[in-house]
Amino acid sequence: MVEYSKTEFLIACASSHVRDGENVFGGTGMPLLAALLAKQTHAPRSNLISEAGFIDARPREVPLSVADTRYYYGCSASLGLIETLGFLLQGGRIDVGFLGAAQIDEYGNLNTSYIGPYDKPKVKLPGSGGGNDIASSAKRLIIMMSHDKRKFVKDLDYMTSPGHLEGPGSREKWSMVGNGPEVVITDMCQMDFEPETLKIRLKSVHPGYTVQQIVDNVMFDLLVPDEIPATAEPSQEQLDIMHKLDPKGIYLGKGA
Amino acid sequence: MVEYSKTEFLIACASSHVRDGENVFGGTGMPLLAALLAKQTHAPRSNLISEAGFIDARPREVPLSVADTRYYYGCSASLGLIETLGFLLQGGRIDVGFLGAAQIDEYGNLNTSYIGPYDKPKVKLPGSGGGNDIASSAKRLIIMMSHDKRKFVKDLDYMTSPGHLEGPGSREKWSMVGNGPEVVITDMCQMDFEPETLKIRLKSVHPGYTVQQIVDNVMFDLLVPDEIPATAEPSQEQLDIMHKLDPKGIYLGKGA
Amino acid sequence: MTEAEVEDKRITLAEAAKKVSDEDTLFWGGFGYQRPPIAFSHELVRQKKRNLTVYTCGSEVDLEIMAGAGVVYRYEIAFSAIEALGLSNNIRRRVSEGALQVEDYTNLAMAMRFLGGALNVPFMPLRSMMGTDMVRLSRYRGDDKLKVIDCPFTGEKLTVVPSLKPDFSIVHVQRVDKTGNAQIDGIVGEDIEGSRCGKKLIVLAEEIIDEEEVRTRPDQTKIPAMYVDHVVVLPFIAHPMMCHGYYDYDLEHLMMFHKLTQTEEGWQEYLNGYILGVEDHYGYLDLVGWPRLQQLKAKKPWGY
Amino acid sequence: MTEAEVEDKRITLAEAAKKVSDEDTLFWGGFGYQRPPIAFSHELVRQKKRNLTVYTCGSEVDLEIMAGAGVVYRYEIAFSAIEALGLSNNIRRRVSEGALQVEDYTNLAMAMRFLGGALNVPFMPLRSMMGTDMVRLSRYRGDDKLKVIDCPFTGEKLTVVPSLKPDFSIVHVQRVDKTGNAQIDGIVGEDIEGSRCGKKLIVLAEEIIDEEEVRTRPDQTKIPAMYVDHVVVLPFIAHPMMCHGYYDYDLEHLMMFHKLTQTEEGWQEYLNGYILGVEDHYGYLDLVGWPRLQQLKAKKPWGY
Repeated sequence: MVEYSKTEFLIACASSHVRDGENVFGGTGMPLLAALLAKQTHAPRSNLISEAGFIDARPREVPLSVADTRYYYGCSASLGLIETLGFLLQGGRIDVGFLGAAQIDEYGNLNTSYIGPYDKPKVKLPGSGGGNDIASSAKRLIIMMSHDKRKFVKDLDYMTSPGHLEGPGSREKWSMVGNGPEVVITDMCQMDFEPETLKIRLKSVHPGYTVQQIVDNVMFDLLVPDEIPATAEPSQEQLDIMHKLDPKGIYLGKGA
Repeated sequence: MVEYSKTEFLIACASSHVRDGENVFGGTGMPLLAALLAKQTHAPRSNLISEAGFIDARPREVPLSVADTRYYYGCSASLGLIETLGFLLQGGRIDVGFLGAAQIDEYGNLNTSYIGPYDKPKVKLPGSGGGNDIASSAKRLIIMMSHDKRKFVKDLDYMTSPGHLEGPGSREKWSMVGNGPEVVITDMCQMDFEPETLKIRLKSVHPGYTVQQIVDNVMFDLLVPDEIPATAEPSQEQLDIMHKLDPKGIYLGKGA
Repeated sequence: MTEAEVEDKRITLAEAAKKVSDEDTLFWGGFGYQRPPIAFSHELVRQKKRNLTVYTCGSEVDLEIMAGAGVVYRYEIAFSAIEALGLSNNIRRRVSEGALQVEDYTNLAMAMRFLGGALNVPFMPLRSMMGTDMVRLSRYRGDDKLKVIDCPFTGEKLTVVPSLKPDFSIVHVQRVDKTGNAQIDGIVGEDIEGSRCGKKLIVLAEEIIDEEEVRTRPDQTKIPAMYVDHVVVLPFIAHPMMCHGYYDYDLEHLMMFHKLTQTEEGWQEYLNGYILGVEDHYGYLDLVGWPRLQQLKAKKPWGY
Repeated sequence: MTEAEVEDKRITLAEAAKKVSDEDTLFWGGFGYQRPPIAFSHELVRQKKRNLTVYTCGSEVDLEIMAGAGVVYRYEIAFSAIEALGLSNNIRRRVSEGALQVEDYTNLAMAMRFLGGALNVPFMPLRSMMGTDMVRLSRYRGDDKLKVIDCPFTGEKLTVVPSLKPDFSIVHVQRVDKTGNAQIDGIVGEDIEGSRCGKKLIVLAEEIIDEEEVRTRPDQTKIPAMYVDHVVVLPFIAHPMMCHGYYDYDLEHLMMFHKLTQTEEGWQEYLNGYILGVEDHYGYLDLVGWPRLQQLKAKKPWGY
C-alpha cells in the first residue's frame, strides 16, 4: 500500500479534476502542485496560467508567488493582468480555477476577506486578489478547504467570491461568465453540488473518515446521498512527481 | 531673396506653430515635414509621435504612412493605438495635432468623410481615421487646407471632427480634453479664432495675396481685423532642411 | 511523465480562407502600410466570398481589393485611403453604387471596440466623436452604433461604443511557431486587442520558428498560442505593403494599383491579372517577380 | 540643425520621496514577489509621511511596511498577504486598531481602474464582484466604490468601477535611460496601465542604460520617457522580493520579516533595525550584507 500525507492526498485528489487540454489558473501552493501533477500525468496538454501574466508555464521548481520568475523560463508568453484576468479569464477562456477560503457556505460562496463583522473585523484576511474574478469567470471552480466546522458556515461573515449565490438562476442574473463551483475538496471528503438546488452534497469520503465525522464538521445541512464511494488514493508515481516538483518540501512539508 | 514653392512656404509656416518641448502628432505629408523641420530648427526638444505607435521618432527619410517602418529606428518606443490615441492623446498629453480637411466651417469644424448628402454621397472621403480623436483631445489643433471657396463652407456636408462646434461653451458641454483649433493655414493666409465668438478670423496674409482674394474664397463671413500682417517667409536654412528630409520630393514635388 | 503531443495548427492559405463563410464578420489586422494581410484578401476574392463585414481601423490596399471584388458589403472602419497617394477609389465607387455600406468610427473608437471585445464586456467608454455627425448619423447600426451617456460617477458626457466579437480575427505577424505563439516586431497597431476579440483567430506569418525558441524568450510573444486556431506561413503576405524587418513597400506596384483603380476598367484589369489570374499566393509573387521582391527586403538596422 | 539638450531626470531616492506630500494618493507598482518598490516604501517611512492612500492589486512586504509604520491610512487593493508564508500581520493589526482602512476590490477591478485612469475615462466596466459583499459593502468610498449598471446596448448587468488618477505612480523596472525610457523584463503585472494613470511618474530602476541603446531597440521600451517625471537608479530596490533577471527573493529575510511582524514588538524591532536604523538604501543593503546579496543574483537562463 502506498503511504502518503494528508497534503499529498489532497494534491493528488485535486489533480484528478484537471482534464487534458484545459486552461488552468494554477496560483501557488497546493493548487499549483495539483495542476503541475496533472500536466505530468493524465493531462499533458493542459495549459498552466498564472494571473500575473505567465502563459503555459512549466516551472522546474515550485514558485512561491504567482509572479515568481520560476514561472518564466519555458513558458510561452509573459504578459500582464489585463491579459490574464481580462482577455483570458473574463473572456471565457479559462476552464478551471482553484480557490481556497476561510469560510464557505452551502452554495459554495466564499469568504477570503474578513472574520468578524465588516465594521469591526476581528481578522483581516488576504481579500479577493484574483479570487472573485476567478470565481465569477472560470468555467469550473475547484475549491480546496481544510475541513473545520468554523469554516463550513450557514452565513459567511463576508462574501468575497460567488459560488452559486442564492442557488438556481442567481449566477445567470449577473450574466456570469463561469459556471461556478464544481467540487469542494477537504481533508475528509469531496463534495459537489446537487444540480437542482445547487447546494453542497457529499460526493466521496477519504479513507479513514466517516460520513458522521464529515456531517458533524459542517454547520449547515449537508446533502448526503445513499451511496458514497471512497475517494481514490494517490499512486506512488503521483507522489514521486510531487516530490520532484517540491524537493525542498515548501508545500509538501518535510515528512512523507 | 529666398525662392520657394507654395508647398515649401506652407510647411515652413506650419512648422512655426510647433513650440520647443511639445508632444506633436505628426501624421504624414506636409504636417510631418513641418514637425520634422521644427525639430531641426527652433524646437529641438519637440517629440514627434505617430498614432500607429512610434514615440519620439526621428525618421531619416519621410515616411509615407503613419505606420511606416521609417518611423522606427531611432525612435524611443514602438507601441500601439491604445497607447497613442488612448493613453497619450485622450490622456491629455498631446500638445499639437495637425489636420487637413475637404471642408471647414466658420467654427473650424471639419469634414473628411463625405461630399454630398450622407444618404447618397457623391464622394466617399477617407473618414476620420484618428482625425476626430485628435480634434477632440489634442491641446492645440493646426489645420492645413487648400484655399478654395468650395472648402470654406457655411454648412459642412458632414461634420467629422469638432472645431469649436457651435461656438463658446460647446466643447465644454462634451468635456472635451483639447482646446480645439488654434490656427488654419491655407495657401493664401493664416487664420485664427476670435476669442469671444470662436469664429475664424484672418491673422496674416501670405506674400502675393490680397485680403479681397481671401474673402472672395470663403463662403462664410470671415472676420477681418484692421491690421493684418504679412506671413513670414521661409529661410534658406528651412528650405535646405526640408529638401534633406524629402530628397525624392515625395511631398515637396520635383521643382524648387 | 507523459510527453504532450504538440498540436500543429498550420494549414494552407486556401484552407484558411475556406473557414470563412459568406456573411461572416472579420477583424482585419495591420495598420496603414504595416502588416496588412493582403494575401488573405486575395484568397477571399479567389474563393468568391460574399457579404462579409470587416472591422478595422484602416487597412488600405486590402480594403480596396475586398470592396472592389464585392467580397465585403459592410465596413466598420475609421479610415479608407491609400496614404500619400490618395482616395480609396474602389471603396468610393462601391459606396456611390450602393454596393458597400461604411459605418464610420474613429481609430480610437475602433481600437476600444476591439479592446471591449477582447475583455468580453459589451461596451467601452471614450471621449471622441461627441458633438459631431459621427454621433448623429448611422449607416445601418442605428441606435447600436454608439451612445452618449452621463458617467455614473462624475456626470460627465462620454461616448460608449459597442464591443466587437467577430467570427474571425485575421492577423499578420512576423513569426509564429506551429502551435500559434506569434511574435510581432515594430508597432502593434490594434492587433493585440484585435487578435483577442474574435471567436476564431487565423494568424498569417512570414516565418515559422521553433516552439523552443519561443519558450526561450517568452516576453517576445505578442499572441499566445491559446488564442490561435489556425496558422498560415507564407512570404510577402503584405506585398505591396510592408512588413517591419522583413520587407519594404513596393511603391511602384502601389502607384500602379492606385492608378488602375481610378476606373472600374483599370480595377478589373488588376483584379483579373494579379488576383483571379493566378493560382495562389506564389502565383502572385511570381507575377510580381522574385528579383523585385528581393530588392524590397529589409536592410539592417533600418527594418525596411 | 540644433542638437537637443537631453533632460536628465535622475534624482536620489530621498529627493524622490520628498516629492510625495502627506495625504497624496499613489499607484504602487510591482505584483506579488515581482518588482515591488520596497526601497521607496523604506524612504517614505524614513521621511515620516502620513495619511497616504495607496492603490495597487497586491504588493506584499511594502504594503506591510507602510501600514506598520503608519505611512498609509487607506489602501484600495485586492490582496494583502505574503504569498506562501501567510497573512499580512501588520495590515491585520492596523485594520483591527482602526488605524488603516482597506477598500476591497478584485485584481481585475484594480487593473481596470488603472486602465481607465490611463485612458482618461472616468470609469471602466467589468464582470466581477456582482452578487457579493464586494458590491454591498464599502469602507469609505460609499456610492463611489462601484456601481452595477445595465449595459446600454445589451441590457446585461455589469460592474463599473471608478478610474484612478493618483498624484504619483511609483514603478520599479529593470532598466531606464536618464530621460526616463524604461524597459521591463518578465511579466508586467499592472505596471503598464499603472505607470500611465498617475499625474506624476517616478521610475525606480536597477540599472541605467544609454539612450542610444533604447533607440536601437525601441520595441523593448515599456514606458516611454514622456510619461516619466523622475528617475531613481539603485541596486536591489525590491529586496527581500525579486527582480526578474536581476535577483531572486531572499526567503530567509522574508521569513524573518514575516515572523517578526507577528507581534507589534517584533515589527518595531524590524522597523528600527532595517529601516529607521539605517541612513539610506545602501545602509539597508550593507545591513543585509553584500555577500548575501551576491548569492541572490539571477542565473542565466532562469532569471532568478
